[in-house]
Amino acid sequence: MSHEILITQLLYGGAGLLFFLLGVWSFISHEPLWRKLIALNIMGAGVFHVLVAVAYRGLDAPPDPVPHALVLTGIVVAVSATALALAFGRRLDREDSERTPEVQGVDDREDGTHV
Amino acid sequence: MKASRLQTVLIPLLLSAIGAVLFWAFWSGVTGHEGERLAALALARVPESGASNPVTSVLLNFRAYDTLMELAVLLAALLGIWSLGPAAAPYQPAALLLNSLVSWVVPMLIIAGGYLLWIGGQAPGGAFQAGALLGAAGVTLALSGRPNAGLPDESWLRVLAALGTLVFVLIGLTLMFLGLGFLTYPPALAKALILTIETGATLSIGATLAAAFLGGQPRATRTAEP
Amino acid sequence: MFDPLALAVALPLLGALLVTMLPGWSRALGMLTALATTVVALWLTVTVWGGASLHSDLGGWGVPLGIALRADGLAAALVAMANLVALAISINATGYFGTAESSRKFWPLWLLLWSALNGLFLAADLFNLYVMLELLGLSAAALGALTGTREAAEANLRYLLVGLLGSMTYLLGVALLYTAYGTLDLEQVAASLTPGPVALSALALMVGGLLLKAALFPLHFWLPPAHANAPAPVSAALSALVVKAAIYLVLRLWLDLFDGIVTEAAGMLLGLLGAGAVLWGSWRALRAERLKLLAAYSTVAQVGYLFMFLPLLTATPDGPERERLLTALVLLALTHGFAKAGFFLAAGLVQKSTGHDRIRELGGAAQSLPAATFTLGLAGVALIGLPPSGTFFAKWVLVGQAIALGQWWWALVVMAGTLLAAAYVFRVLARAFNREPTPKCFLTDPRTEIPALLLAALSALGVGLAAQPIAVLLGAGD
Amino acid sequence: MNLDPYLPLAIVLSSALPGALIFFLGEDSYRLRTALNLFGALLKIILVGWMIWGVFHGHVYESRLTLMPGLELVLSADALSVLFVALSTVLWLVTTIYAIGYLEHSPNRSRFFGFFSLCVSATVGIALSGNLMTFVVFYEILTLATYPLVAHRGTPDADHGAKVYLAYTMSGGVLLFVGAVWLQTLVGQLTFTQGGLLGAAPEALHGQFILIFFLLLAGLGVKAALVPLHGWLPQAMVAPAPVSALLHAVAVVKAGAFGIVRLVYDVYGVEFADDLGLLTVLGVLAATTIIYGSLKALSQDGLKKRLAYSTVSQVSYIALGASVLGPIATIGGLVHLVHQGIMKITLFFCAGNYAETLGVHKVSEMNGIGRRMPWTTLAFTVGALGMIGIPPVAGFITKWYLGLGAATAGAYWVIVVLLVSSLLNAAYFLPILYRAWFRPPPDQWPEEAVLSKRLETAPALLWPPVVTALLAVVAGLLAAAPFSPLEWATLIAEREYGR
Amino acid sequence: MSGLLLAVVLVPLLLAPLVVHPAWRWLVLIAPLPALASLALLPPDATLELPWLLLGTALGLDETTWVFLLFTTLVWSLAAVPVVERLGTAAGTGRFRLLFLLALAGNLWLILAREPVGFYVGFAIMGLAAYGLILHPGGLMRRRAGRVYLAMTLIGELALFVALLLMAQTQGVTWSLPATSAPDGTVIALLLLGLGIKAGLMPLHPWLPLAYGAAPAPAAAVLSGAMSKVALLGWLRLLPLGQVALPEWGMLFVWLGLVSLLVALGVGLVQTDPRRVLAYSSISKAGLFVLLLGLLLLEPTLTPIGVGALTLYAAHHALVKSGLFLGLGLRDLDPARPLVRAGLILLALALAGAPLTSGALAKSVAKPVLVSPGWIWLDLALMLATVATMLLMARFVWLIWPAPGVDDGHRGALPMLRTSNDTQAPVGSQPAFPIWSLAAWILLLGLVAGFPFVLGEPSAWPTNAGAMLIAGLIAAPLALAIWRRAPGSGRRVRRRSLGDLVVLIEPILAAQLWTGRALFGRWNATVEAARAHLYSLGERVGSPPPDPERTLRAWPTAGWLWLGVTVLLLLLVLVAP
Repeated sequence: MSHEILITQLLYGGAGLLFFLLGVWSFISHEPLWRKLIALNIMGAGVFHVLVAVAYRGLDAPPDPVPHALVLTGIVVAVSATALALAFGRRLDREDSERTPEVQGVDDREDGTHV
Repeated sequence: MKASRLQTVLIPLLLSAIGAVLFWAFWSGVTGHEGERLAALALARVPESGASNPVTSVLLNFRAYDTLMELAVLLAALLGIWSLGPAAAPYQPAALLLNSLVSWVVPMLIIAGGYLLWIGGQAPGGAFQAGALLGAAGVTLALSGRPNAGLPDESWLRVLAALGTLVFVLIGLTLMFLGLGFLTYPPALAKALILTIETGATLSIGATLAAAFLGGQPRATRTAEP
Repeated sequence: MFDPLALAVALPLLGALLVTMLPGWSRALGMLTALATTVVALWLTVTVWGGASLHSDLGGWGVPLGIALRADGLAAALVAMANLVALAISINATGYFGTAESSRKFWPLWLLLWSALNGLFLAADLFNLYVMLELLGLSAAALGALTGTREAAEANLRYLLVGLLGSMTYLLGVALLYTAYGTLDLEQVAASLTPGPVALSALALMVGGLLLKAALFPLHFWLPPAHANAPAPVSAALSALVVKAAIYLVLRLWLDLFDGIVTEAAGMLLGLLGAGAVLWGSWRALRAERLKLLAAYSTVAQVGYLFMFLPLLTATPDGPERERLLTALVLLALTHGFAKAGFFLAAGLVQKSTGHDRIRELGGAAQSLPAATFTLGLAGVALIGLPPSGTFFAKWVLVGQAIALGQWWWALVVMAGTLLAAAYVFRVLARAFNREPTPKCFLTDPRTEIPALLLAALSALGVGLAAQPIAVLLGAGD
Repeated sequence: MNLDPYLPLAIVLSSALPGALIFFLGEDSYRLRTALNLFGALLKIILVGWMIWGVFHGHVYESRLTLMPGLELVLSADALSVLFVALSTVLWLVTTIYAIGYLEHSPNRSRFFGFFSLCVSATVGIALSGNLMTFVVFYEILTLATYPLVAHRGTPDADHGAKVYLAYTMSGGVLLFVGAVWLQTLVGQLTFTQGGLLGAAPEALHGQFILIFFLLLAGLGVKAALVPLHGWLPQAMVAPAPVSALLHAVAVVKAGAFGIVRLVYDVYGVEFADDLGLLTVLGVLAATTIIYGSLKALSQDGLKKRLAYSTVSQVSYIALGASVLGPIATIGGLVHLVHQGIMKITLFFCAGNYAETLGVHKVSEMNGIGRRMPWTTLAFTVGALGMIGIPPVAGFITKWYLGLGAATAGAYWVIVVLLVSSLLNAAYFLPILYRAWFRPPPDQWPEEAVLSKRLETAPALLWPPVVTALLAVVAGLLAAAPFSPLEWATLIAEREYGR
Repeated sequence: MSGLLLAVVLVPLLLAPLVVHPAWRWLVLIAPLPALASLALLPPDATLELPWLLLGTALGLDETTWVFLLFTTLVWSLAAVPVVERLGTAAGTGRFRLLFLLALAGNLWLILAREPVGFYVGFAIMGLAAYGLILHPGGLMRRRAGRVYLAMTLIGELALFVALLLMAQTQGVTWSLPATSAPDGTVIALLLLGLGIKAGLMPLHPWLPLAYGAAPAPAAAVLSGAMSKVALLGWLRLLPLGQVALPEWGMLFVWLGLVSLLVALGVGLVQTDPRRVLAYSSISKAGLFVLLLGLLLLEPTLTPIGVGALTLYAAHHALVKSGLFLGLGLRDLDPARPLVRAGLILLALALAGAPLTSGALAKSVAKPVLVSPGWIWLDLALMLATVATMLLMARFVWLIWPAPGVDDGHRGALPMLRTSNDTQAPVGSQPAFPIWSLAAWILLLGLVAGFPFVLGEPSAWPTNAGAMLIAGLIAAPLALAIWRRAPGSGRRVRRRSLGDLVVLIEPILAAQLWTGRALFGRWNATVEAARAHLYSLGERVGSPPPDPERTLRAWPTAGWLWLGVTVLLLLLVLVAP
């Protein structure tokens, strides 16, 4: 394992971990639903960065395909989860709009109540 | 509800502790490991997998089960969205400029998708990227005012959405009944099987993404929603 | 020629797809798939019970590269329970989701959840477990929202978010393990795992994530609203199976993967959280206003009991005692699965026939639905841990081992838990003794009551007395 | 294919299965339900008779189900268990007949008889249990089966009484559970062996043994209604008469007393328990219960309440017998297990008759009841005299043996206790008899119901108390006969002390 | 043949339920017949072993039991005649006959019993059944007498029970009577207490005058004649007469006997009701028996003569006392009948021990034992007692002799069979004079009269002549004075007569009961209050507080809780061993 591969993997993977931590911090401390979903996706991106970083085998050698496949699957799963969560958010919005029609909430919190 | 002062201090503190341990672990994980992880093994066996692109061979052959389940997750998400209520109101019909742009872009996307699907076997591409493009086409159609984003009505849409996974499972089961074992492609047929699975997957992924964008139960008829 | 492991996952998936495509036939196809899958699952359990554990490499590529499915004793027992409960829920669902509209929404998601469950119990690959967890989380959240009320949507959204947070953390743990050990298969990782920062942080992340999904005490906040507002068969599945799957994963990691790394102090932490869960869950169940909320909090308590086994398991060296403890743990898990499913189905019937499930005004219904009340009673017996239910013998072994190891405080928690459980179960059952006119016949709605009654009877009588074959199953498994 | 291993199991199931079936019967399938009930009772008596014959000839019956290595459910028949099984089986048949008559037009009978049979199979299970774990298993099933019986009427105070009953018995059950598990971890499998099995344990464990004894005693004491834990018994008097008859004469209360006997003789061993000084504690507890129960009974106007407190004091005779070292006192304790059952069930049947036929619930309303219902009151008199210990009736035999045992063991304070309690018994029973026989009847009874043309009340209500009263006199008169309870108790005591 | 012994006990028991029906009441007469038959047919030492009955019962005869059985059966059968004839078909008489036969069975079982359990069983059945006899027609005064009788009998029974227990301690569960080993102090004390109550010894006597005063004539006859002699039989059986000398116990017995003998006579003299006079004479006779027993304990060699004397004396006293009570019963029906009055006088004389009567014979037989210690003061006391008894009998005759013209004022209070104040007694016309009971009574008179001549040799006849003379000298002038000044003044009835110790005890008992109830009541109240509070606590807890989980559900709190758990997990796995 040449020194150069090690450095890139460490650098890139470290960034991924940082993303993950930022994502968790944002997920926990921010109320609105869409901010939580973005935080989730950041966390996902972080983990996928780690995986891709680990897959790096130097500039010439082809990268390790297994983590790549994992990342692909992870992305699709993350997308479908986000889609479902957004649908839930929209449903709560529609529920509220029926009850309080005049206020068109833009950034409503995850449990649908308004800021 | 404003997080109390304690939490604003406590959460970062805890996270930094976890972060430190993670970095230390990652550092020791990466440095400590001398051998090639699964790369060598996977790359060595790509030729027998029926696809030259290693990622596709991993995705659709070595870890085909994962991909099957992933398609199921996509389907579950779609069904979940449908069960939450009717679709959103369609956008107001596009003006001339947008219409013409759409009439150019959508076919382009579809051709590009087809190309990606085909090239998947040799180079980076494959079902998911192609599906994404088809999905993008659907989204642009929806944005340009078409109520159900170029998708068929509900009964056919359900078939389309489930098609990819169905093809995958049926192939798996037939292989098992033939005695080879679930999802074990005979080397000769591997390439053809992968291709059929990929095409099925592309179609259903595209349809699913587009339907997901509509965000609800597809309208049975093409009534124009106010 | 027939690989039961693969079939157990593929059949429900196939069923789900067919039901999605032909919504008109959803109920018939659904029931057909349910029966077929249960037969396959029981066949799988019997083969494991007979010989050693089953193993099958999907795609024929061998373990590190391909994905393997494995069924040892523990997995086989849980698969058997899961599938029996799922069958009963399916029968009940044909009655509950009567309208074409609701059954069209229910069956595909339900069969997807079922295949995710089987996949999770049989998985032997870490990443595959992640995918199964996601499929399980998504379909459970979607099913939970089928009641259509605002509270249901809100609760299930929170459940979905909690699930995503948990599985994302779990995935990071898997990534770290892959970084360090380059393989994703459970057994290979376990073999090559050495105490160090990687193992430590992977343990913390994976188990931390799963604790969220398993709703252990401080992290149980999402469970009661989600389970109480879901439709009856779904809440039965949620409480009996979905939570059980997360706990099974924690166990699998704790006992197999991180066996060398785990310390007694860590076990003690989880045990204490479990004790907290028992006391807090039972106390809230006692104070709950509604029947299904009571059942949800009782699930929180029972999860606590399962986690109280961990400190004892870590502290007991390998040998007959550990074997007995494991059997007791499985016994408790199985009994709770059956009992809680039966309880929820009965509670659903009570809610459907009276329009509400406020315990205070339950009087009339409890008297006029003898079968439902009888089911609640039998399930209550299993929840409290009165003999001959499996819970009783499980608690006997738990307290015995606690005293043998000198950790006597677990006995106190078990005592308090049993008394509180008795209080909240009999609070409900007392409603059945009032001066309403006597019902003419025992069964009022067979399609709901017979599966519920069988489940509750199995939990109160069957599992406990069948401890011996379960011990053999577990013994044969590993 | 010898049937030995299945006999005890068959006996337990012979009432459980009909019970389970009865649950599902509709309310109006009266004939089928009675048939099932009686079939269960008769089958059980035949099986028990067969077993008694076998045990008498030294035959060993044992059904064993191993749940886990080191965790077994064992049903075995030794002399002591057969005594209790015989008692509960016979009295169950009588009580079933009585209950059928008593609950003639009341609601929820399927539910009642279902739980009624479960309750008896639990009692028989307790009697036949071969080790401490099986005992705890059936002990708690008994709690479960009896709760619905106490709450049967559905009135608010029935609900309250049932709640109190449940609170007491559940906490007792939990204490027993923890004590049994603790003991099992110290000593391993706890099969009941003649003469106890803790004697051989190392010295260091004795401290723990004493603690465990108190835990187990607390658990058993709830059902045996020892003083501080007896609160539930008078409250549970809200239950219909057959329930309070079966519960407070045979099933629940005896289970506790039987448990204490098993604990002292077959778990600790009486010499070992004496060395630890546990017997004196038990003796003091029993004595206080006897005196306290009788004192409380004095001031109760409700007939069933008075009988309840009298049960509280009477059951402690068994504990007293167990607490005095020496075979004769043991015989006294054991034989009282049977006698108290027969006499008390008679009293409760009569109380039930008075309530059902004349609506008389209070002692003050019982003037001249002897004239209106001579046979029932005659049975009541026999029961009452037996309770006081007047000779021809069985109670005297117990007092004679208890006193003699205490005298031979030199525990003279026990004799004083017996004396005081006999006087107190007389003080609260004789006024009732005086009122019944020597006072003129009121001109109009509270709720007089004509239940049968020829007899004073319905036949199913009348014959059970008369039969049990006869049994009490016969048990007293033929005490020395070969198959009498006294002979059987002597057999047990010899085996306990004989080795 | 020895089966007849069982029949003696069994027949009355079996007949008891039948005689309840008025038509079958004549069966009462048949009940004593098996006893008479066994006396005639069975050899004096016949025994019967029944191992299966009770705790292995053994029935048998010996010399003393033979005599006891004889006079008991005579008394019971003669008392049975008026029960059948006079009591007739009044309400409650069925119950009287039932209890009458039960008491008879108990008495016979007791006499025949050869082991303690049988003895105690007979004692208990007889004691309880007699309660019903005393209570017969009902009424406030009888109820009070019954209550006192029952309380004291129960105490007596329990004392006997404990005594037998302590004796059994040394000799195994059951042993044959008479007792072989010498019982220790406590046993003798308990026996004295238990049987003393039955006999009516002085400090334990309060129930006796009340009971004899209240009971109907046949019941009183049986109580005084047969049942009280049981105590003597018990003492003879259980005390170690003749085996060992117990000087200090002997002296205690002697003194108790003496006190009871003299004081009872004194109190008897001031009584105004003839039945109470007889009651006190019975108490004094009990004192005499105890005195004799004391002497036997002092001087064991005298036992054979002593036992013989005691048995004879008991027989004499039984017959005479029951005759007197029956006579009183007859007299109440028809005061003027001369034959009844003559008979009563004869019996009174016999009781007083006038020469040529059975009393004299009994006294002469007992003379050697009485003289044995040779104490002067004892002889003096005995002489005084004899004189006092004579006076008592004179008082009795005086009371039953109706003063001319004055209606017998106190009849109303007497427990007459047809008393008006009792609601359920039928107020029918005066029943025909019961011929049959008169005949039986006369038979009894003949027995008593013939008694001395049949048994005793002529030398015994003139005993007590001197004492008789003195008594006559004192009584004659006194009687004349009273008679002339205020005829009938001596006969007023005072309800609370002097001798009643019960008068003192009852208020104390009532006070005790009252304080006990008050104390107990307050304690009960506190317990109830505590329990109510406990359950209300339960209800209050029931109401749900605001949902504590709201805060838990907010994400920040849940978040840091989760992070906290993960960090703790990290630390514990990292740091801990």
